[in-house]
Amino acid sequence: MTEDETAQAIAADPEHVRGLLRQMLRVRRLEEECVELYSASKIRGFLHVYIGEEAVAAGVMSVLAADDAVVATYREHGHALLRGVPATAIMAEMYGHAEGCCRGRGGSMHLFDAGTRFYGGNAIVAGGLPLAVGLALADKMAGRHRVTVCFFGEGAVAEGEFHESLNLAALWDLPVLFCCENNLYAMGTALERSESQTDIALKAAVYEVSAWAVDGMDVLAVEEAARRAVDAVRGGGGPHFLELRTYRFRAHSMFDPERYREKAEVERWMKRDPIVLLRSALEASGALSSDQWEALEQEVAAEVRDAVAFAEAGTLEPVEELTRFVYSERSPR
Amino acid sequence: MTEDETAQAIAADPEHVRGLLRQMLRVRRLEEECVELYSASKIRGFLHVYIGEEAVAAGVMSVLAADDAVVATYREHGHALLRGVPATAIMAEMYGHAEGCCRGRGGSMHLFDAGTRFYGGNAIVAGGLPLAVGLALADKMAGRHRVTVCFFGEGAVAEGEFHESLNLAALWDLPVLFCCENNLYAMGTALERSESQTDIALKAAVYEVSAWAVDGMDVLAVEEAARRAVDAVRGGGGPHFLELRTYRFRAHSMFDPERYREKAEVERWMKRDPIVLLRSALEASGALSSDQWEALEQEVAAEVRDAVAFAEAGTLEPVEELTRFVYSERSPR
Amino acid sequence: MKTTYREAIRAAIRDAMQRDERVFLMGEDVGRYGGGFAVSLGLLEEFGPRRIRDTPLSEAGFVGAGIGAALGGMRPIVEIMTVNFSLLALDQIVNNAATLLHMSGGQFNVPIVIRMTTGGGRQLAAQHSHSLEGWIAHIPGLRVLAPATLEDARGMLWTALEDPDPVLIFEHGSLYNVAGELADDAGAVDTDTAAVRRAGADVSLITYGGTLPTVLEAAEALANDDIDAEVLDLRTLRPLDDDAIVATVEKTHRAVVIDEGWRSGGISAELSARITENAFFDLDAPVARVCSEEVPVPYAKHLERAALPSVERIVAAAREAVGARG
Amino acid sequence: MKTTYREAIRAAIRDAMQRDERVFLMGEDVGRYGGGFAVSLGLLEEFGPRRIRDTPLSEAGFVGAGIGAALGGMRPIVEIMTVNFSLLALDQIVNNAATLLHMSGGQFNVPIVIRMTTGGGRQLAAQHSHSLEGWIAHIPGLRVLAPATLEDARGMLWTALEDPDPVLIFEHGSLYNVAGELADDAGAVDTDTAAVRRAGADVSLITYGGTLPTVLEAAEALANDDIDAEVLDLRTLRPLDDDAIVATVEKTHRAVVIDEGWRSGGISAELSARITENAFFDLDAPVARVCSEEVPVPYAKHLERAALPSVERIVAAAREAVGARG
Ligand SMILES: Cc1ncc(C[n+]2csc(CCOP(=O)(O)OP(=O)(O)O)c2C)c(N)n1
Ligand SMILES: Cc1ncc(C[n+]2csc(CCOP(=O)(O)OP(=O)(O)O)c2C)c(N)n1
Ligand SMILES: [Mg+2]
Ligand SMILES: [Mg+2]
Repeated sequence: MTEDETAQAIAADPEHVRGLLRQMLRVRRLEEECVELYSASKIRGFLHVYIGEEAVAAGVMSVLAADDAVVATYREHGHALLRGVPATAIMAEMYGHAEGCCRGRGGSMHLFDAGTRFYGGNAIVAGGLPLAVGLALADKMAGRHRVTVCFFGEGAVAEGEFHESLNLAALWDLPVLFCCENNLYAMGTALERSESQTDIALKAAVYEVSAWAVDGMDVLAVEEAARRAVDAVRGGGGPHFLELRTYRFRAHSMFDPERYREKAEVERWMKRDPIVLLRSALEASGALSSDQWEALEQEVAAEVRDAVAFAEAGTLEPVEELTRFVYSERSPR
Repeated sequence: MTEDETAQAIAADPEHVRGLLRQMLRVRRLEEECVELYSASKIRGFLHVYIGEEAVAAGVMSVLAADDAVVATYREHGHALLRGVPATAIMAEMYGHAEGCCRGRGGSMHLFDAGTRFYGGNAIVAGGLPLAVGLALADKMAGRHRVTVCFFGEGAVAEGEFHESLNLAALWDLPVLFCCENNLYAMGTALERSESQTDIALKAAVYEVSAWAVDGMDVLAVEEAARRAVDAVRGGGGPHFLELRTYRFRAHSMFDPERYREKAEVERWMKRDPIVLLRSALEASGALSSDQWEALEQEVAAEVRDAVAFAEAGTLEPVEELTRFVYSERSPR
Repeated sequence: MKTTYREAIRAAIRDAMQRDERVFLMGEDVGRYGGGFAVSLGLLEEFGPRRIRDTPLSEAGFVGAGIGAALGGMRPIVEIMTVNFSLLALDQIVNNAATLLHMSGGQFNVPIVIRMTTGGGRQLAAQHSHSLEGWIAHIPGLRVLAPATLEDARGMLWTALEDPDPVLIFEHGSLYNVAGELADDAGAVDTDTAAVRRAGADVSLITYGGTLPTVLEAAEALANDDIDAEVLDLRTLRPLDDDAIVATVEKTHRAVVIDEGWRSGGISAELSARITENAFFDLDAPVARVCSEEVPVPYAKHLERAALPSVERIVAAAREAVGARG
Repeated sequence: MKTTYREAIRAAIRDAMQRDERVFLMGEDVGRYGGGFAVSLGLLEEFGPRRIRDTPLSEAGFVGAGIGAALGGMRPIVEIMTVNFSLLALDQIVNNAATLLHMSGGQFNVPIVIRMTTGGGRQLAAQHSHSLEGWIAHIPGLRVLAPATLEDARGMLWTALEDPDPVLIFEHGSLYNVAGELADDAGAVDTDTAAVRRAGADVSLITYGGTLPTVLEAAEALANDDIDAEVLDLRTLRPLDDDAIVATVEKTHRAVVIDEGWRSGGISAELSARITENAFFDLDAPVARVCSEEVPVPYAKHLERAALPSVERIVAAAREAVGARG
């Protein structure tokens, strides 16, 4: 969005825009805490944080209805949080505690929540796309006007499951919104070393899916695009595809020494920090005082603190419960 | 090709064009015999014939060099024959005899021949594409200027392995020619019920692979397109893709009652029988007398007769050899 | 009512579609073509393309979509044309269908039914003759069924659709044309227990699915030799009915396990191991296995026949078991 | 020379690359990233992007391309980052790599080596903790290796690359950091035989790969109890070294098989079945199995620990075997 457009959007509804800032900040601070907790060995396994990409989840989640569905990847803390999963349940899950949203069985990569129709937390790259297609198929067959949103990285685009999913969704005209978080790297593999066609939106468009690219560092742009897309999908316009151009500021995971990219590149992108950008715009518009910012920071810090306290106070699932949930308890067997 | 272009091509080299007619006829008569033999229970398993599509294999094989490689599908008798596998070895294989090109282990769907670099005979739809990519990779890494040609049906385009293969070939600029035999049906599934994007060449082009569609019933058009593509690939122009628009005149396999298409459609396409078209053009140009045609028919009939006689006289691989070729005999074990 | 295995499955699908609006069938060529093995013939005309959905060739995609549809409240029956192509969908089956309930701490169950044709014996060669049902039964979170009779062909689908968790049904290609009598009111069958298909005292022949007719034939041949074989049809490959397995072994003290999968690491190995663990001191002879030879199934008829379990090999194994000291 | 398992594999790759121009390494992030588990760190710099090829995320595609390259005369080492993603490539492995030689009547062998990380124990949860090497060893046409020691990490790759047929090498994730002494001239090792890692007289503990350290620890614990356990490291999961397996059982008359795969239909079942078949009358107790619990591996540390084979469970099983009447 241009500066003018941003200023207009702020003027039109400063409260709403501050809300978006707040959402991004919630993710940022939660993720920063996760990194700390990983270093302190409180969180284990693989940990992938979303720092730098917050505008994507914040913008998209903002336009969803309560009964829409969300499918995400292993880099999904932010998606879960902004979809409405309590930070407490998320944090307890990463602690492996019974109070976690998956009772400690899923961990960082597998957050699930039935209440908000948050279908994970999928750690197989592109593995969530067919699920999203099926969720949308169920809605379409049942005549429900719900939308299923599927987040995935640009690395997933090379996988066969991506291809099969886009074709099915388009062929059957399903109510699904594909959100490709193009952060330019799949672990250490740069987009141009993984795709012969680096214009991802074009790639999607060839399936006859409406697709366009969006500045993924500009939460207002993301929100606007998402609104347009979600409205179209909900209105029966078939699958849509957003390529959200973003960047991860941190390493891929806690094991990544980041040999594959230049510090200068990271720094360049950090200048486009979505939180800094929006905060500056709000301040420039006079819609965010330093007191307001402080209050926001403190509110968010309290939420994170509470989440950690909740997780710390959590309990272990009894070992006798190990094989629970391999099969359903209401199974007729 | 226009009538004029066809006439010119015939005038330029009538011998060569008669040769193409001969090649198509060899496939046609061999396939007709296969159908008979299937009904007589001499051939078993699945049998997929190529009747109606002969121009594709004839046109493409015509421009290959002896050390190029070919990968095909379960509908590959014609490809094997025109690549140079003797009809005798093909027929004996379908009889399940030790004299068959795979000693009876492969059957109709799995013809292989090391001498002509014919790498099968793959019965998993799209399963051959990654192999072709790898064969081309080997050539490129070794600095050899060979071409790998991969045939597959339009049904394969929906498979993930198609997508992954095109991307790899384009990304690594490999010397492979993809030949999509678009006969409009994958078993009973019409193209528009399997692909949201029915323009297959367009679909391929998005991978940055040079791709174009060709009239697959016009062997001269196929040959010209294949020559252009093969020359480009051999010259280091990277992967190319031909969509060959054709039609199968017969059922998908011997088990197919053809409920999914109209007789009228089949008849319409049969008017474009590639053999009839080329024969008429040759006759119209005065380049094929009825004696010449008769002689051709007899020569081909003799080849088929010899193949059947060879197969009939074949022997069974001793049962003691059952587990041979599970592992190589030169294995150091 | 006179019917066939194929028709019994078709009747089961029709029945499920009529009973429950959430049920639909999806797979390659299930509609206009009538099904790769003609199982769904006529269903498109009856139920329309919304509920009888032809899919593109994309096994991972449509199996995954079936899992998603199940998560979304539907009761999909997904047909994979044959087990050979299920290899393309194993990521979705193993990493998603089998794990979601557990990973989500009990929140998301996956009520999908996946049907597929399995087995060899029809000269379809290496890529079209796999028997992988016993192998796939290794995966926790799945239920794996192998109907061998008309009753089970008719009844297992119903039970499977009532299961809140993923169920895989393997239909052996050689059974579709098997004809026989089926009760007019045949309906759901339990899928928890194995069934004794022939009672006997001297040796237990344990099998399932497409091999059951061969094993019954072998039992008859053994009867001519005064060897009284009991034939146990496992019916469900995961979870196995341990009680029935132990019961037959405690009765006969000798067991031969027969399946069409490759020997090493096949389900016969599991049965042998369990019998050893649960009835070791009842055994008068080591548990024997009759499986497929460890070779990609060849096309030539005589080679294929030699590769698969046969009456002769079963009889020989049973004779040896009975002849063993004990 | 002091080295680690990771470094030993890296040295083996480097060595192969230097020895044979046809060898190259391909897989996700093997180059610029340095390998998902840092095995190939530095190799890109040494050999360049032509021979150290980063691939897109497309397991079926690049494994299939590896098979094709092998057909084309190369000697590819294909790295699948972890066994969990190999499910996406099983069609290529099972339907192509394992069948081409046979289907072609001996014309086309496939000299590919596919390496991957396997196993759990690092709190990576259900989709990242599979132990499927024993399961994949079901497939004829493949050779399956599981190096457990520095010598084998260093030496098996060489032997695998000389094999004209497809070889899968499974590296347990928990082994990469294991450090120890390796001879400076360590080189190719045979891949046909199992190895006794600890001689003993009372009970045979049979295992491989990532579980070997745990089993050796259990053997020490048993020694404190005056139970003298023999530890057999299978090394190769297909084909199994029957002679070594029978030899140890004939010596101790009791066997416990330990592997990290799920119990039902895992490779321990195969071992149990074979021992029963080949040494039944030598057994003084039923063969016991210690495997993973049949559950998608959970994230929480205490649950994961309870799911995987542990020293305590191995010791208990061995004690019970020794205590059994016989
Ligand atoms: C099928 C599969 N292959 C490999 C991996 C290992 N892996 C985990 S994340 C990742 C990179 C994915 O990149 P991208 O899709 O761009 O998402 P990002 O991490 O950038 O958000 C890889 C290779 C995996 N999880 N699944
Ligand atoms: C992966 C896979 N799925 C399903 C099948 C069953 N099948 C065999 S041929 C075929 C149709 C293929 O159509 P197309 O690719 O257009 O080739 P054509 O037969 O028209 O030449 C199908 C579905 C298969 N062999 N492989
Ligand atoms: Mg990325
Ligand atoms: Mg077709």
